Amino acid sequence: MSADTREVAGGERGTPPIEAVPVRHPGRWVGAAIVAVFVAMAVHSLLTNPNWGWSLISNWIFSPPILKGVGVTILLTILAMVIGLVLGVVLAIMRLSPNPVLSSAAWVFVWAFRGTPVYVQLFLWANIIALYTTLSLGVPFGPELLTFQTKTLIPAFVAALLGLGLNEAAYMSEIVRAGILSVDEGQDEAATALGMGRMQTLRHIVLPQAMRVIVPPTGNETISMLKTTSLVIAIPLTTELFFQASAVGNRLFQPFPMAVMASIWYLGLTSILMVGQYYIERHYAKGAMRQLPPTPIEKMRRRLRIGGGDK
Amino acid sequence: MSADTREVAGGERGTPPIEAVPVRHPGRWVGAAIVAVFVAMAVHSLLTNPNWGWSLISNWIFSPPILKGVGVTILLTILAMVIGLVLGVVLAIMRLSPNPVLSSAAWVFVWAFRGTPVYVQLFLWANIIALYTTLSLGVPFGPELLTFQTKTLIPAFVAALLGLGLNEAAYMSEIVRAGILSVDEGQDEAATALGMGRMQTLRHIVLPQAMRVIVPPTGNETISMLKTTSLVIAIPLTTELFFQASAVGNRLFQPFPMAVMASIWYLGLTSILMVGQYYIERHYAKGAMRQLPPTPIEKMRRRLRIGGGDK
Amino acid sequence: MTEKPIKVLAENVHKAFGRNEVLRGIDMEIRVGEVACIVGPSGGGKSTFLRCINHLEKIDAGRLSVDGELIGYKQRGGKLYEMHDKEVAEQRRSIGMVFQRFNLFPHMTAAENVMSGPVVVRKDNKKQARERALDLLGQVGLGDRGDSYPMQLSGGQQQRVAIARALAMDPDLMLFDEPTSALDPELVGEVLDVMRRLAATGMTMVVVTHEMGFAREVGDVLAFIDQGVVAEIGEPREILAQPKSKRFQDFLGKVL
Amino acid sequence: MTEKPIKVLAENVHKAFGRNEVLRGIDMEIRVGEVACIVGPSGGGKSTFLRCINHLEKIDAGRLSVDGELIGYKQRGGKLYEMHDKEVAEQRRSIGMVFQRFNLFPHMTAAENVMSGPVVVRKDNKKQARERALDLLGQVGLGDRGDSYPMQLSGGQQQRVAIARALAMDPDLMLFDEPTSALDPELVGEVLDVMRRLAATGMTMVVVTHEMGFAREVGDVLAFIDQGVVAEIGEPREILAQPKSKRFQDFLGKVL
Amino acid sequence: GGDSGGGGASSTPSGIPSVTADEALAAKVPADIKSTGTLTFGTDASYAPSEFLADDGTTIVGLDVDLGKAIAAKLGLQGQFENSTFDSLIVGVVNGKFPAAMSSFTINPERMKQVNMISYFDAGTSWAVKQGNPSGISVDDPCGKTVAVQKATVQVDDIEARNQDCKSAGKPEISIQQYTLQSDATTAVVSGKADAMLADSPVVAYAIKLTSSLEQLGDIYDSAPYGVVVPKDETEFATAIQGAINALIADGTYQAILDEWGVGNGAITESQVNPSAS
Ligand SMILES: Nc1ncnc2c1ncn2[C@@H]1O[C@H](COP(=O)(O)OP(=O)(O)OP(=O)(O)O)[C@@H](O)[C@H]1O
Ligand SMILES: Nc1ncnc2c1ncn2[C@@H]1O[C@H](COP(=O)(O)OP(=O)(O)OP(=O)(O)O)[C@@H](O)[C@H]1O
Ligand SMILES: [Mg+2]
Ligand SMILES: [Mg+2]
Repeated sequence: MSADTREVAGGERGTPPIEAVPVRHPGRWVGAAIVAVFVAMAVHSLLTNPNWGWSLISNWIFSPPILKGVGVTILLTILAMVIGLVLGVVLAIMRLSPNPVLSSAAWVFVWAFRGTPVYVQLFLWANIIALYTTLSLGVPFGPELLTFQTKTLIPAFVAALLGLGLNEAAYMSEIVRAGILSVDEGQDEAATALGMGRMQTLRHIVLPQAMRVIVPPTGNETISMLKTTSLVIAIPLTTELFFQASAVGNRLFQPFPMAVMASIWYLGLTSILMVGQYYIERHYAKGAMRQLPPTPIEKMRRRLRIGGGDK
Repeated sequence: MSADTREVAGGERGTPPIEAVPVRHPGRWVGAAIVAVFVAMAVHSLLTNPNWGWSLISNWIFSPPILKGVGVTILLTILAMVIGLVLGVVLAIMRLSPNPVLSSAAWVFVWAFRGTPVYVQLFLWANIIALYTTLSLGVPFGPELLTFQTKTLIPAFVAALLGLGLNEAAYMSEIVRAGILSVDEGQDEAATALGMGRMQTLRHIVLPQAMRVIVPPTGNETISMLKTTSLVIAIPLTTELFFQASAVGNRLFQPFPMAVMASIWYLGLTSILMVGQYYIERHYAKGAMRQLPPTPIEKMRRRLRIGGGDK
Repeated sequence: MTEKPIKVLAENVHKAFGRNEVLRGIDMEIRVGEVACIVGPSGGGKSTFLRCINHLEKIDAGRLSVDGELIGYKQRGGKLYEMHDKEVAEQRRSIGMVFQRFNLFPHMTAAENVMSGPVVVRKDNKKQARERALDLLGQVGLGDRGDSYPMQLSGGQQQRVAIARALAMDPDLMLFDEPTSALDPELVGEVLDVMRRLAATGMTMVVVTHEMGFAREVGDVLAFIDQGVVAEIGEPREILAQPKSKRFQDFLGKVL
Repeated sequence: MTEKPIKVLAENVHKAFGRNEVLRGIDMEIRVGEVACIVGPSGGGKSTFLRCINHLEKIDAGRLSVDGELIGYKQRGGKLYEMHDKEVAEQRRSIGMVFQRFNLFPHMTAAENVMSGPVVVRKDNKKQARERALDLLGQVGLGDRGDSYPMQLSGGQQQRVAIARALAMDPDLMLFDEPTSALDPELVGEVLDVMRRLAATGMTMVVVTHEMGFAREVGDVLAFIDQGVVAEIGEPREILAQPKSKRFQDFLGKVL
Repeated sequence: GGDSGGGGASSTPSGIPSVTADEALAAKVPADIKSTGTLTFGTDASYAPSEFLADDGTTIVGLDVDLGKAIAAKLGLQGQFENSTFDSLIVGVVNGKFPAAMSSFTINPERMKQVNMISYFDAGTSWAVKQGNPSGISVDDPCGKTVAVQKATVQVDDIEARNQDCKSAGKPEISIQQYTLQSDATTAVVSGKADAMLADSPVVAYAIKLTSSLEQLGDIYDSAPYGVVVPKDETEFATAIQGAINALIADGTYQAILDEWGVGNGAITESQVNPSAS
């Protein structure tokens, strides 16, 4: 910034701008040095340590099985999020329903699914089969009307979707509920006074406004879902990215480089999503504040202007 | 509420309160009925389907290996959170440091650890041994001054701690950073004007106030950490709850009931934490608003008073 | 002005929130075409009474009817039946309400706000509804702001849109809850003008307000509600000239 | 009042934020024991100048010294060296600052607020620091509120605590940035009284304010800062009586 | 890993004669191992009866454990087993994480490219299904059925090959469930999650012995030796271990251990380093 300051200050009465020798921060630079050493070591080994097997990685990173794995991972993420979103909205509405049966059922669902590890849930879904070798639809206690072979009904992929989707639904329902509750009650009153029913109010007035609160966390959920898909090994669903990568790794007796390769894929995908997320959040913040909030960097800068003028 | 209303209304001029036949909501009750049927089916099978193996569960739920597993899970959770918290604060401060080396190093750390699945990270930690048979401390590119045998350096439990702790640190640093940035800049200015240095300001003025923003999400992190510990099978760390449960399950060829048993443990533990969490949040809300916010239930009620007076 | 039929009839209306008795026996009758102004100290129950008239609140005891029809209840034989939400909504259609805090829908333009009732509730055809909306906005002096969002409008403009929105359902009764008390002084006038014109069209109006000037000039009836009862009621000029009750005198002392 | 040594000397001080030139050559000298009042339109640069005096902002050009010592820089030979944060902090100790928005530490009681400087910065013994704090609170008329938290205090009380907090570091120069403009009118007086008494003790003070009365009565110098320069400066009564520049006349027209 | 071992299996078998060190062999042990006095084997304790966790959920027991300890004893060392995932074992040895590994490694060329393998037991692959083979699967035609195997075992290649045949024969594909742990695979069949599993013959035999609900399908095939795994460059150490095994065979300890675990029929007559035949 000193650049334009100079010119600016120079403008008036041609005052010479202050040319001062900048202050040294030895302590800080020691810290930096230490970090730098670590970074250097990391880079050094990255480049020199053969075990990283960069050549392997570059050979395999775009190989068919891996690309297929990436595809499955993305597909799982999308489908699971869709299930989670739809079911989440339903649960949120049930939760807010005046009907005690509905609301408490929703509460229990959310409680149970948020209270247990998704890894365990996936395992359970895969084993539901052991429980109901034949899944029967019918009057409880009464005769079974329809029966399926669950083993054929619930193949790995479906089990994975169920596990991830239902778990996500529990979290999404909380997000949606928070969104609905965030809308000023005056809005319901106005809508009700116009003669709208509760569902009309929800659909036309409340939900659209709740979006501002719902969308940003949903973005974060998507990012973490992408990572959560790596847990479907609990089923086991073997077509997903990480399993494929480690399978290759086993065949080559090189599990590590292949895991690194998988990480690179995950990093790439999540990074893309994170960028999108950042702008989604800014967008919704804008809606709320008329004027954009400072980016993290700006905020940081402003804060540092204070620490005693180090720029 | 009609009870006290009656008495209240009865007070004046002895007006008879309105005795109306409450309205029926067939639609809503159909929904409720459906839910009820599902619940009934679930309960029914819970009680009748032998595969749930309740007797098994009750035999094993307090057995030594399981209890040991619970212990390890809790221990892991606590230690990993401590690591995450401490390192998270350091990272947050680095991130806010004016020194570009420090802040960007912190940024990269957070980016990398938030961008990859913790399951994969655990796997990598377990296999880092394969990479650095001997971990060498020394001048990069220069001679190795000190060397450890990583094999002796990283046993499963430590690897698990590293994996969970470092991953958590990435998330905690974001939380802490948000907390720091949430404190009004006027506070730094005042402190600076009194002659405090940046670290003094941070320690005595900013962090204590940031706690309000930091503590509640930290509670949530603890809850999810408790569940994340189930992933240390990637290492494998075999003493943890879910692994022990499924080990028993395999020994008895009854994986499902044992997984259910594990879930019961997780549910119990997380429920306790959730209750704590609920009050932490109310407490901090109180600090902020002088007057407690309505509990979710209250809020729900109020909202429902509007849908057209169904109580 | 006695021969007009009764529009709103409140008999001994009671309402309590938990242990807090807000309405303790309100009696009032408002005839078709009248403008009834309600004044009173904060917390006296004015808003609550207004909200009972379109069943946003459920009364605990007494009778409250519009056009001779009980609000929220059906009488069959000697028995009262709660109305179904749909029927209550039905009743509300013909009652417009304007709030202190406007409560416009922020995600809709002014025109969309005005259309929302007809389109969503009455399932009117969008195009016609929009024409009607712009027409109504014209009547409240905002013909050109149909596409502005609420946050782009001043408080006064927002409140006028809110009035247009209420009118869009063609109500024959309008309820106003302190429509001007959230406005900067210089904006109060424009809203009162609109209300004045509306009154002139013969609309029946119940107006909770602190604008004594408006009450005196436009009101046919002025009711002073305090501690949940109608403490004083009558022709505005008269009762403002010589308030009988002590409470009313004190109140006027404060506000005038 | 000419013979007193110079306390604050600003020579052609420039400061810009990005492209926004805020200070474009401020010249001012304030002598020991003087009360200098600064007035001017919003955005004129008053706060920025004040913040430069204790190096909360870094000046771009010109010279700014307190007690003949450059602020934020050391001169060795012909060369200027930036000061280390620690040294700047050192300089700030002897300069107290009071903010428009008080900026009390909400997590500390009034007494802890006042102690914070001495204890954290000067490492004073806690017990003595507390006694001193209560003593200072007594001087600003809050001897009994030592254990109240800021949010339990009125704006006026908070601002007085803020003044006590600044005094706790035993400054010999006090900077006030519109200390009363965030206060309800009835609370302004109590704060001005404290400042008046402080001035009487011979403290050198720079006060940005809109309180012309205070300026006229207590000020030894009155500077009118507009568009980043001192447009007019002099003995308050004189220049308020016959303002020379058009800008100052207009400004006075608005505020008086 | 979970273990398919029932009650008594956990306690170390009693019928095993105590082993005395052989100085000549001990001399060949690499110095760094000798100095520590203990020989640590990496293993995946999910493979009963070869290696699995006892009921306490922590102690590793099994055929390989007893043999390994006996071998160590012959070399004048303390035998010790450390749990790890199966797929990380060979890499662990290659990179020196473990000086050796015993985890029912079937000797095959790919593995021998990476490490030295010293044969100590003969095992084949065999299949198991639910009693009465309800899903009517057969070893030669598993097409369209669900089959469980452990990740990274030779059986994975086996079943994938069969799946290829199914495809080329235009039959429905096999749905292959790859589990991290063998015990999960076994459990999958018992619980009906899979129609059949294939694993090393002793494992299948042991699983069938433990649970009445399983039966063997077809015969043992692809008979091949198990091998102790040591780094490629440790040829001397490899011969030392070979010597130890042969000594154990000679003094009868070997047979005693095998019988103790009910797999005597898999005994070999002489141990070899990197046997070509496989
Ligand atoms: N939804 C509610 N739940 C509980 N108490 C309520 C509710 N609405 C109003 N009250 C209480 O009823 C009393 C009367 O409220 P009301 O708003 O009718 O007074 P008001 O005459 O409109 O006052 P104001 O002039 O301030 O609007 C108040 O004490 C208020 O606290
Ligand atoms: N930290 C900053 N970053 C960027 N611009 C700033 C900053 N602080 C002040 N400014 C700008 O500098 C100009 C002068 O601000 P300053 O606060 O000094 O004016 P002022 O005379 O104090 O006005 P007021 O009476 O409203 O306090 C304004 O245009 C303001 O936008
Ligand atoms: Mg009201
Ligand atoms: Mg200012």
